[in-house]
Amino acid sequence: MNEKISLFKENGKRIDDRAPDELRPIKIKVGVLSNAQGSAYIEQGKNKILAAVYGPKEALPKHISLPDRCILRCRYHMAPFSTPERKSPAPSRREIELSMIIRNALESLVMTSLFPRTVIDIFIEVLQADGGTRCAGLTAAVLALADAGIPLRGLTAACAVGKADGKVIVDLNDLEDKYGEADMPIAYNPTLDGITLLQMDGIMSKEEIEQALSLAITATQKIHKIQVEALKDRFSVTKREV
Amino acid sequence: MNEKISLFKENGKRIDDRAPDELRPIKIKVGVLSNAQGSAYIEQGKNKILAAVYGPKEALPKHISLPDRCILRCRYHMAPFSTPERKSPAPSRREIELSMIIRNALESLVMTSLFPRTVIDIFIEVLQADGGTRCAGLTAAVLALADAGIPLRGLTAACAVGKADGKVIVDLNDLEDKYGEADMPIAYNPTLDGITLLQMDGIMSKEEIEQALSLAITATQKIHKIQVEALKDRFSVTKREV
Amino acid sequence: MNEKISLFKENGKRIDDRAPDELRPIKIKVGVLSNAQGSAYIEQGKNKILAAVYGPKEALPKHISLPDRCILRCRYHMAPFSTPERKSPAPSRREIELSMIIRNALESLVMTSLFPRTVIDIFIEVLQADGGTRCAGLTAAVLALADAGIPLRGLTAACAVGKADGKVIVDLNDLEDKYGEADMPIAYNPTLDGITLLQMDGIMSKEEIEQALSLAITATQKIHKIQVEALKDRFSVTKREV
Amino acid sequence: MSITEQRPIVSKLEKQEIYRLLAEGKRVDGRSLLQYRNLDVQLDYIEKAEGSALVELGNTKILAAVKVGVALPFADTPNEGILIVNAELVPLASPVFEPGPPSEESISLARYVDRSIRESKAVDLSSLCIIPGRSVYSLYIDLYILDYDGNLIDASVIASVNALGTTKLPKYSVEGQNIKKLDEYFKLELKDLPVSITYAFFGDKYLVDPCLNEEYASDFTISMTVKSDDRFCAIQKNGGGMISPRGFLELLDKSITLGKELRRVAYSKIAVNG
Amino acid sequence: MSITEQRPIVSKLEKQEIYRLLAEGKRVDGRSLLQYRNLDVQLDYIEKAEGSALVELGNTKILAAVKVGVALPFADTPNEGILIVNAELVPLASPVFEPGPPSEESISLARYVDRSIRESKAVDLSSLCIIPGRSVYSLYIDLYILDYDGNLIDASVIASVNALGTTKLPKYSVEGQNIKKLDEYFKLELKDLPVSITYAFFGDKYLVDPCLNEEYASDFTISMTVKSDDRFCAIQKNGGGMISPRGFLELLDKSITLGKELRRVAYSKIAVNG
Amino acid sequence: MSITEQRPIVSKLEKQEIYRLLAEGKRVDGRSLLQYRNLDVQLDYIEKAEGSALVELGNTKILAAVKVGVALPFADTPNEGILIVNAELVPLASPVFEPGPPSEESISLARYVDRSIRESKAVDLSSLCIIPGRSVYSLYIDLYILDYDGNLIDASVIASVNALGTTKLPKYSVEGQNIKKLDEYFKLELKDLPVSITYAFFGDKYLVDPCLNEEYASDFTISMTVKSDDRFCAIQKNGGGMISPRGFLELLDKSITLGKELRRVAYSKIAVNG
Repeated sequence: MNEKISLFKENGKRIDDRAPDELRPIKIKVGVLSNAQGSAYIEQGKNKILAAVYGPKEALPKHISLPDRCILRCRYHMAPFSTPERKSPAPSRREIELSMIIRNALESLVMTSLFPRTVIDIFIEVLQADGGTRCAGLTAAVLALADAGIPLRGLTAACAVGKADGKVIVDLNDLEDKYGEADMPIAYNPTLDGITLLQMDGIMSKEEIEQALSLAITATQKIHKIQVEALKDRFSVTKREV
Repeated sequence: MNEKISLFKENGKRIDDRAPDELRPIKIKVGVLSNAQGSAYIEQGKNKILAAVYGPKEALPKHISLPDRCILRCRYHMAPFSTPERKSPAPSRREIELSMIIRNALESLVMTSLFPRTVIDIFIEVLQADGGTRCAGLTAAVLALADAGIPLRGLTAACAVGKADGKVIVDLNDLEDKYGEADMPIAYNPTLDGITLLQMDGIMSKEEIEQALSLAITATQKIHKIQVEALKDRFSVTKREV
Repeated sequence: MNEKISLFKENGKRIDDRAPDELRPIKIKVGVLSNAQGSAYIEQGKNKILAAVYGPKEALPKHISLPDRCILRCRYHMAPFSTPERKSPAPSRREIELSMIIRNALESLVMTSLFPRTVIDIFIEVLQADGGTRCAGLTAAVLALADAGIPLRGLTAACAVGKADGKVIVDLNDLEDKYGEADMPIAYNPTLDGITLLQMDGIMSKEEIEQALSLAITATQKIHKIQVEALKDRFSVTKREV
Repeated sequence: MSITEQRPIVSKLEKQEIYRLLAEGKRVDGRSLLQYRNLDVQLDYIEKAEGSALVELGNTKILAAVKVGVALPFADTPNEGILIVNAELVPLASPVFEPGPPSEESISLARYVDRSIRESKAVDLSSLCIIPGRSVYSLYIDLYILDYDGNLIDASVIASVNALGTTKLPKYSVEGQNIKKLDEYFKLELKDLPVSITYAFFGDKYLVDPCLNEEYASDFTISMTVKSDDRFCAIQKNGGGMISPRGFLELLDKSITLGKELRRVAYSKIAVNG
Repeated sequence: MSITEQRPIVSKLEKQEIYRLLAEGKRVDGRSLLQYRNLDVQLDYIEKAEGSALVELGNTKILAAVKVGVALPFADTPNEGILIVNAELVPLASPVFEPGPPSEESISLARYVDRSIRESKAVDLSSLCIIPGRSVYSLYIDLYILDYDGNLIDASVIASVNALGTTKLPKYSVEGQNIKKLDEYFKLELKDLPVSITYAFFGDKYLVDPCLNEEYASDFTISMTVKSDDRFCAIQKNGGGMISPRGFLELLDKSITLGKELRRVAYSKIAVNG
Repeated sequence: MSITEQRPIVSKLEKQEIYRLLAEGKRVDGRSLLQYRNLDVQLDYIEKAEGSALVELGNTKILAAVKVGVALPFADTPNEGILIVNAELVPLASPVFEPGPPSEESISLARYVDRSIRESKAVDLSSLCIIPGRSVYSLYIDLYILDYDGNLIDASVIASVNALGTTKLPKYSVEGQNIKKLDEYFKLELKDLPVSITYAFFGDKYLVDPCLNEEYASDFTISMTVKSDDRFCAIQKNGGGMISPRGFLELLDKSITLGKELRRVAYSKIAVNG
């Protein structure tokens, strides 16, 4: 852990040849599954993640329902083959925490009061993990919700920022996540100027956090544009099909 | 696994001195437990298996019930001491599969539409295992159902057929199961001329399967006669008691 | 186990300098938690144990309730750090048995018919264990019930008796429990002259059991007095606060 | 969480009948108050286990089997074999038994039987060591309740001890730190023949060996395991209710007397040494 | 406990339509009775796994990936590698899949695929031994059902075999009893290309490769795995109902014919040796 | 599955009161917005553990204890000790805590405390190696929530660090590849004194160290762990709602100031080295 590995090349580029503020290539497709009400697929670097949404539907057993709004259920899950060592399919403590953190980020996005006594299920399956899966998973889950026709307060995009070899960077890959000094996943809704997910571990000074946050806002705005494009593609495909 | 062990003797007999189409000694007793609505005990070779039936009774919680028929619940379970190495009492993947396979074989036998919204529980406990336990267990379970007075579409008997040392054989014992080339458990209802359970693993050609199936039908017809006798015994004992 | 360790000193005192019939120092405080309806804390030797009571409250799901009385739920649980080797927080077989044994001892103490269809939850957490935790835990649980204002048929106090180095002794500590010849936990209600909890393991003759029982009654009467004092303290504190 | 059990309702009439008879010193099945039901023991029922016995006590039917293995000893007892008792209340035995992980009843039963055997020293665990600190015999006693008509404890102790009494252990040769299984066996020696006596209480009346309806109608039960030398090695009160100290002491003599008798009947088929 | 499943209700109209068409030898999606849906195979979908394939059979979508490790061999097969098949019916694939421990459906699916691969000897396990009795390769095949429109068995066998066909194993150097991972890889050789053919039955009519609605409307299914040499290595009837012996025998020839065809399409992208 | 929590209903009146006071910069218990509740720390509460501390923050009461063992190091950190944090929300502490496996709240709490200690490098794990790759110390920190009145995170970090500050480790002598426990102990050195500062948000207003009613009435909380050198080592937003970037940045300075103060009060009883 944290043994000395150089994460920057001599030319100032990162190990995968990116600039400190450069995102990895992102590919998003909305509406990829036939059974789910809404779905989306994202590739970000080598991350490959599917998200699907079922609902709103009656909340059963009844005692879990709320009289004034719909509830959300969320499962972030990693496929056994998504990590270098095979992972047990039973949810790890990390997966349980991230399911909660992602659900929290979606609570204020979904217009839950429109669907009292119902439940919306959100499933995120990480097929291949390459750093920043909770953020990429959330980016896809938001699109799956939109694809399901669920009214949202704008779109939320997420991206990790952090620090490696003393430099503040954006969109950490697996190695930067593992050997870097800090990782700060952030979800940001540009429509509402609101941060809905924020975690940090590692060590950063106040100034570094300020700088990282600024990078995160720029990054999530870029991802937000890709989200919008993906939704347009989905919409135009549907039109073509009709 | 599959190391070279000779399963036939020089005289053409099997290791337990049977002919290829010869069943092991079978002993069946119906009505052996005091609490169960129906019960049966079978010995087939060194297999010792108990089956018990509870029901039909109200299906609870209600959401598991069906409006037009009764549902079946089935548990095939091996005692910890039934196998050479002690087996954990928690159900193994194999036991979970066989519980399903046996329930499937019983679904069409029980006149389920006579008892809407109810459940029938079928428990099979393998006390000692000696090859062919799913078949012997099913043979006993059918009698436990009959003993419980549940209307059935005839009786079903089950028996494994397979292949060892290149020969098609019937009613495999433990060693033939382990070291033979193929195992094909079959349940057959002679009244309806229907196969209700059928699995195969190992390797057999089309011709061998045809030959094995023919052996299976003869064997299950023999077992069927023993089932009928056991029911008669049960009936006459009851009469004597009255 | 049971290797030869001397549990008595040359002066006839036990390894912690007690006489055979001498209790360890006991400190009890009632009303120590803010959320529970009733609570109590006990130190007996190095035992440190908390008990808390919630209820009576509606018994849910309904099928667990009884039409003519309240039901009890009881959990005896040891903190992971309470034992020399860290203990898994999942309940052990021993903890499951003791939860039942303690609940049994409370069933006749609580006037359950006053609260039909409700449930009372009793939680005992052993923070540090030093022999005799089931008894000390029960002693505290009774006070937590009283603190919750639940009508009781008197107070029950509990104490282990047993045998070490051939002598009958009272209130066994950890070493006497481990290396002694017998351990007999007893709960006694002096008001009703009734034993509500009784277990024994180890070896004792009829005469030794008679002698031990007599010690137990004296000991639980002493503890009963400490219980009464602790309740008075709680009451006077409440008065002072008012 | 242990939760107040919901006993199947014994019909009011049945319960009244039990009490009425009890007042006359009688029981529903014609037994006297201190009489056991008919006991049948069948040894070596499971040929593939190293030891086994099928016990029928009235309609209560219990199969006990012993599986022998070799294991690492526990760190604090490097010279002793390992003894584990497990009880399965399999659902074919009773409508109140459910499939799933062990219930508190089955755990409590197994632990009581364990104490009865371990504390009585019926099995000399130090004789089950092959290489100290490295290889010892492990004895797994599995109790399988096949038909449930009350008094599981006494029947389980009898089944377990009989199963142990039939147990044959494979011999091992020791070569340095390794062991090799031989094709020879030796008989497990029993050093004691513990029996448990269970009383069911109804107010201040009691009876032994309760059948299921008596158990359900009773206030609580007390079980006591007596060794061959008339000393006690396990006692347990199960269920609510309370007993006076005097009432309890009265049971000790009764248990010694009943124990002698039951021991003779229960273990007539197995030999004892030591 | 296995419990009678509650199939989502296929609307009466839909079911009638399936039967009506069947009587004319037709199907809801225009296929003929013995015609498979469109099959798409994408190899090496998970670059970080040692082998993988994404298979789409109509709308059924299954990802199979192989993870390679080194493990202690099983005691009774000291010279053989370890093969484990696991299937996850992840809840994003269908409203009837629920999060939690494996259901009987997923267990039965994994076990059928395991038998198809193991019994066909598609993988020569004895070639996966590094040090006998001590270090062997372990192959973990994880099946991930991503979209569920019926016939999981056939699609899973195809996905697994394709994933195995792309699998590369790291080489190890052996030094005494220790092994060291090298930076070289070798391709896993497939010795056979098993395919499973699944039939859905409606009374005495049947069709192959049922889509989900057909599966729900059917009485039961029968799956048969055929090896490259036209012999069978796994058969399973799933669901209630019964088939006549004659009806069953009829399927054997059909499966051989259909198997040849499907094998050609399903494994066109992977090479075979041996 | 993480599921929208059902918070106990804080009465409308209570909630209104919290908001009304907040508008005036006041709180229900008379504190100012950035004021912590009374803090009481009792060291070595569990004599039998290697380290422990009982912390009361207002009515929130948390016991932290450290158990020390010896274990095999993780393969990727052969020279480092093992640190594990576990939190038990025991049901006697609150009617909303239920017996059973760890809830997402308890897991998330334990993971946050773990990050606060691990990332701050308060414990130098490389000093906890006995034989590289073979024997290292393991520190198990168990957090036991005994009474629950909000702000578990800050109180848990304080309890854990205090428990570590009292921890004594047994010395071991190394003989070849074996170790032997000696009857000597050494004190664990703390290299940093991290404190967590938790804010509860109500619209654009916020306060620190929320009590339970404030927590329930709030939109969300943000916790920040500050090291002795004023740098941050863990941050987490918990709950729904959103915060503006500017609002978040404002907290950083506040946390540094509050952290200094809290650190002084919280760790006055333990010494620090390094």
